[in-house]
Amino acid sequence: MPVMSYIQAVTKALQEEMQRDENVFVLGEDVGKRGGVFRATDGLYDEFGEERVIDTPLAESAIAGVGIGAAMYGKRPVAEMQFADFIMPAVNQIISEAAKMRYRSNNDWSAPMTIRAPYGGGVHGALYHSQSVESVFANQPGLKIVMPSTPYDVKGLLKAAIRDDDPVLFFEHKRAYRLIKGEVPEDDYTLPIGKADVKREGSDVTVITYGLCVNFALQAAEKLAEEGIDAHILDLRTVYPLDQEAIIEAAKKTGKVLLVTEDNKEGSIIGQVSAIIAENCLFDLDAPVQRLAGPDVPSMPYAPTMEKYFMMNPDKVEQAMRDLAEF
Amino acid sequence: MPVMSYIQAVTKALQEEMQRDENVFVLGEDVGKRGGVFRATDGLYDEFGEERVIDTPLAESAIAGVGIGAAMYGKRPVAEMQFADFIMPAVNQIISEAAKMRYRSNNDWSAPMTIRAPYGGGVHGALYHSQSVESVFANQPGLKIVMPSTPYDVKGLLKAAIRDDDPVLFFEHKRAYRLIKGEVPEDDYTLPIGKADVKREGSDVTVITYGLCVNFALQAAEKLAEEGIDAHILDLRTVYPLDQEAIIEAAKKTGKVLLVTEDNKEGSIIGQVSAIIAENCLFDLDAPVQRLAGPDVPSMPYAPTMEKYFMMNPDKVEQAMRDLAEF
Amino acid sequence: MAENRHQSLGLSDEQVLDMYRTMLMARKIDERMWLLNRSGKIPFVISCQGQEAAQVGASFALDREKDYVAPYYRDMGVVLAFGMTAQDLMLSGFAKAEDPNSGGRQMPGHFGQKKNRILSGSSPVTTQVPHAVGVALASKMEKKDIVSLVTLGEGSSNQGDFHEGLNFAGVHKLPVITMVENNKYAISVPQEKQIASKNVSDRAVGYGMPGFTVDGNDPLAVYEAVKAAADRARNGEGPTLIETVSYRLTPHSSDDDDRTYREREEVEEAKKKDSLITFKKYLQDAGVLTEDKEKEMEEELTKIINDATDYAENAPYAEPESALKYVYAENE
Amino acid sequence: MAENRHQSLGLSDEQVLDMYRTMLMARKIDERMWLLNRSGKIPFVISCQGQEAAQVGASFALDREKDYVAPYYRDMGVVLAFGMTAQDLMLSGFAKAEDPNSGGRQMPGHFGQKKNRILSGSSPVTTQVPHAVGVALASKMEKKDIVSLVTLGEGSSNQGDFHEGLNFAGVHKLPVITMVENNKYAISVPQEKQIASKNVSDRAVGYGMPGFTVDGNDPLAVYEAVKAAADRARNGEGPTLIETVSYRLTPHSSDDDDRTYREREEVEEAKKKDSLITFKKYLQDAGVLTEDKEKEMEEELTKIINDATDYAENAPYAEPESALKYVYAENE
Ligand SMILES: Cc1ncc(C[n+]2csc(CCOP(=O)(O)OP(=O)(O)O)c2C)c(N)n1
Ligand SMILES: Cc1ncc(C[n+]2csc(CCOP(=O)(O)OP(=O)(O)O)c2C)c(N)n1
Ligand SMILES: [Mg+2]
Ligand SMILES: [Mg+2]
Repeated sequence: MPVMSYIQAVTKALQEEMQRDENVFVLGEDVGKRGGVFRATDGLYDEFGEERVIDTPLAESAIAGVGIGAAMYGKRPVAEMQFADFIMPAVNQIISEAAKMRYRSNNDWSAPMTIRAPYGGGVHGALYHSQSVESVFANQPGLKIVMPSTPYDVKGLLKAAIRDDDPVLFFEHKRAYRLIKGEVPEDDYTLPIGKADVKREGSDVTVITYGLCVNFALQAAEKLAEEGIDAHILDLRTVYPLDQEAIIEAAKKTGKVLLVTEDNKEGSIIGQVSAIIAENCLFDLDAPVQRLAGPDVPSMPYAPTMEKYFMMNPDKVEQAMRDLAEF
Repeated sequence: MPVMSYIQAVTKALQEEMQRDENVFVLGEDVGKRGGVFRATDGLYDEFGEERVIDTPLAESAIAGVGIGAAMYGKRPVAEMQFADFIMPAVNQIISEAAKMRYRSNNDWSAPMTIRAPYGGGVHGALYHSQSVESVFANQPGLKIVMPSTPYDVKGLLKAAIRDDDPVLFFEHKRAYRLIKGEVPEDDYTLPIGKADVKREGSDVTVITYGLCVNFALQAAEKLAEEGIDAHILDLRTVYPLDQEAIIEAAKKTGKVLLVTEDNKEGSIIGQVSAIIAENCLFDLDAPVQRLAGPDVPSMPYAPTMEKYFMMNPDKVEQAMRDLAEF
Repeated sequence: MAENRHQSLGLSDEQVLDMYRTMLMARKIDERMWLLNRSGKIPFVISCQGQEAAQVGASFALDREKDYVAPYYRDMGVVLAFGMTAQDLMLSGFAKAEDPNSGGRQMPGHFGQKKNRILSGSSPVTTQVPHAVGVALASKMEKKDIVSLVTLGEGSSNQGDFHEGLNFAGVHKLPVITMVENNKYAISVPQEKQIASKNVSDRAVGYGMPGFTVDGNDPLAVYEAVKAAADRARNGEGPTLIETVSYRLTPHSSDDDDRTYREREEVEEAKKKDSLITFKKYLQDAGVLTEDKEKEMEEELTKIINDATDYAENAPYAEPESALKYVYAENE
Repeated sequence: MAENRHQSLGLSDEQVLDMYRTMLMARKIDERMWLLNRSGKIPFVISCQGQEAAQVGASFALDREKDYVAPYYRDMGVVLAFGMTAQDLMLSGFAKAEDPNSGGRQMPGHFGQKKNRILSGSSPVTTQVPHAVGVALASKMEKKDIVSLVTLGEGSSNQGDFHEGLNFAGVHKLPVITMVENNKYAISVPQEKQIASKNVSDRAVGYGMPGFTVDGNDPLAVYEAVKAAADRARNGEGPTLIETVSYRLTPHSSDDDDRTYREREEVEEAKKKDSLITFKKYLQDAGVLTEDKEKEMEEELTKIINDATDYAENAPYAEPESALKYVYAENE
């Protein structure tokens, strides 16, 4: 099986879906000739032409809104927001329009569109090229939000997103793009949206997380295994709507739960995960549900001292896991 | 003490603040000559003139953004979003700009602006005139979100919001506007933003909620008192950032916690409240933390059958309180 | 006999009669809705009154078998022309389960019907502009000669989505027609407090497209402008912005009281130019609308609307639990 | 001796020399930043190169003691003219605690300094437009004769905030000048794929304000246009849109590789019009810039920039925990 980087898996999924279905097309800023500022759409312009790999004007609400219109017509647009931070001008189109299209029309119309965006920090991107924005949207029925952790998951989930009959936000961790590599099958597979995935079986502490942090948790788990601490790691994969069943099962498995996100603490996805556990697993818990997250400040600063202070890393996760195991 | 309606308290607070500080001004759609579509700014145009009660063009991002600019200059703008549902085009200005102004400029600049908007359902407003939108913003450090439940709180908190040195979102329940009446002192008082308020002392079950639902919980508590169930009711008042201390204290008080919101369940404010309890009160709980919320569908439908099915009411709260008391 | 303008536009007598009938139908349904609202039977009305000529003139200039429309809440004339029925509209007014727009989920005026290529609309204004551009993009990609028409109010033309949508259409030379129905008010705010330019159509040049301002009370003038725009669009010549100027004859909606912000004289003055009067006169003068025909039409429409009202009033609401349906595709 | 254009604009020899010095300072700091970036000392640069004439010409046309600016990330020329120092800018490049823009929290190019009335900027483009309008609104409310200037790129003029901000300014006749620095590219996307109109200034009419396109390589032309706009603004005649046309001489930023999307010849051609060359020549021809003065200036600036670089390089970073500060006002 070929080994590829996280971003190569993005490109591969896009390419395969565009080959498979001529309704699939890509639109966004600099996605054409330039192949994207991260090069996620590299090669697609040459292969599919400027009609299917569209360099749009610099206007995110139009990118989302034009995509919605094309999706209503029957197309399968894949829009790129150059950075997740710049999805904000498109919030009205995403929340008021895409998310509510099927419901408001009583199942007559739908908006099967994928919106990809690189999120996350640790790349000297400062306040506006580092944010995790999922919690802005993770309260809007009608939307699905996918945040993959590995190249294998990227390919399977992005293909599933493009084929999904409803709008999907697909957030890719920009630091994972070149950092995370893994085996990715050549063949055409999809992974189920809405399902979490156990990335490591264990019996002492449960870690529930998503995106790049899954990798941090796996690294921490390897180290802790040497100390005899056996971690169970659940990768949410889809952060909205959450896979309640898998969360409950994972929490019950060890009775000690650590929730990890790179986002700020208050208002983040892991608060919702905690609420599910508090509602369903109270009598199975041996320790309070712990949350490890970024501090409650607007975003990650540029200076390396402050960026490091904010950014999640394997050491922080390891320490929190050890503390919980010892509780 | 005069008795006034919830919306009269809004108008009174605005009027008093405009009289007190000439930097305070109002801007929004139809707020001037018309006095607002709900008449929240009734009389202000006549008293303060069109320079301080500005009918803006129909463009929410400009309303927020122009307000931010004026606030940076030293003004105290109070913007009205005609319905909370229509705040979405302004999300970029609110999240990327207002919320981050002080932090990004290292305390050099600030954006002391209040954004008012009527939210909530039960008024035949259908999908786009019924939403609770707080959870879109309740994950953005730099913002404060206030959602008052009574006319007394409205006046004290709106005045505090206008005087606050940071941006405040002030969501008023549109059904409460004329439904909820109460005593409001004539004098100039403010209430602290960031502090929850015990609206009823009790020992059997704790209800934590905010906005209109506080009134539902109080009604339910009166009925349940006759059955010998004594409810403790905490009004969050500020839903972001949450008053952790008050939440922990209220949860420990009875060990049985019911969280109530009119919003959808997944992703709502009460998930965050639950996470705080799960993290801090595990060994004080006698029952799982219960959440009573709207269903996870995009918004409240128009037809009365479906609207009623979605909308929170005193009976639903009462039933959930009783179930929990009997747990 | 008076000048026959419609023949020089290539419109037959039947066609202009059909236009008039559609305008009259819209007006009469609208009036009925107000009666139902004032008698407490339906909670909300938002009117087309004063804009029927623009709506119907534009729709008739399109190919109603294949073109798409993204109407806004006043466009009863557009959706009727595109195949929605009086019964459909009444079902929507009463919020009944059978309402084809939304199954009673949305307020009246929130149109949508896939089979007639009427894009589903929401309440936040102007979001439909990029949608219509997206349809036009898809049409161009598939090398179809489908055109899309999107409408909005003049106040709504100040939203960012107007700018972003029209510029996108201009850059990619897409077959989309944007029609701003300028009725002089956005709720209480008059045009001069909304828009700094003289005409909304002045904005077209900024998007590299032609812009026209036409009399919104004259269905033939609107027909002519939209027809030319549609021809250009099908020829690959790209988008057009059209502004139709008329007047909002009713309060903003059944929740509004317009006496607080505009003079009665102004409204009365505008009523003299009401297209239902002026176009009728034109048709009479042109010898197309005889007294008999008129009577027949009135009776026919009254019956249709009566039947539609009865049907809708007696139709069931959606089940409470059906509120849970269609958040996501059901095949999942 | 060649035509003396600056005197007819009311500019003294000292003033034009000061303009040139400011342009040169911007250029030299920018060049130093690239060196520092390429040698691994600073993580990111985004350039003013090619836009100095527009930035400095505009700034000098304002009252730098009281007017406000809302610059965008390329506006090193603007912020230098408004009082920011080389050291301030180097502290920002190195992300050090003393950086007056953000204390090292934001990337370089995210300007802001209250004491010099430079509004704090963010990364999402065009959000500063309504801010500048808000300042102008406040100025008008207080009956001050303060003007605000906001700048942005031509690509950014497609954002909704441009439309909403300019229309607001137009309706309320506010003293704000919007200057679009058209450098032909938005990252990789050329002007013709960004904007459907011929000139960005074509959009002015849609906002009821005058619009002008001027040579962005000519600081005197920009000065003249902005001066006239500022005079109108102070006279209560409202806002103006000005487009300055030049060329982005560098890649978009230090993370970009512009060879993937534009020809070297095009860049070389543009370099011939570089204002640092052409304006220098003008000053020489006009007898204002002598060889001695030039040498002196070069030396002075090099020393300033060397000192600033050393200072900034040796200055401390903010403490890690200081990341927690200033989320809200501290008095609370
Ligand atoms: C984004 C948004 N903001 C506010 C509203 C509330 N609102 C509904 S209609 C309207 C006025 C619209 O005026 P115009 O565009 O001129 O259309 P008209 O009603 O006059 O046909 C307003 C402010 C809305 N629906 N959407
Ligand atoms: C809302 C938003 N979307 C995308 C970006 C990413 N981005 C940064 S600069 C840029 C191009 C800007 O082009 P232009 O406005 O012409 O300014 P220039 O850089 O050419 O001076 C883009 C797309 C952004 N900063 N903000
Ligand atoms: Mg109007
Ligand atoms: Mg540019």
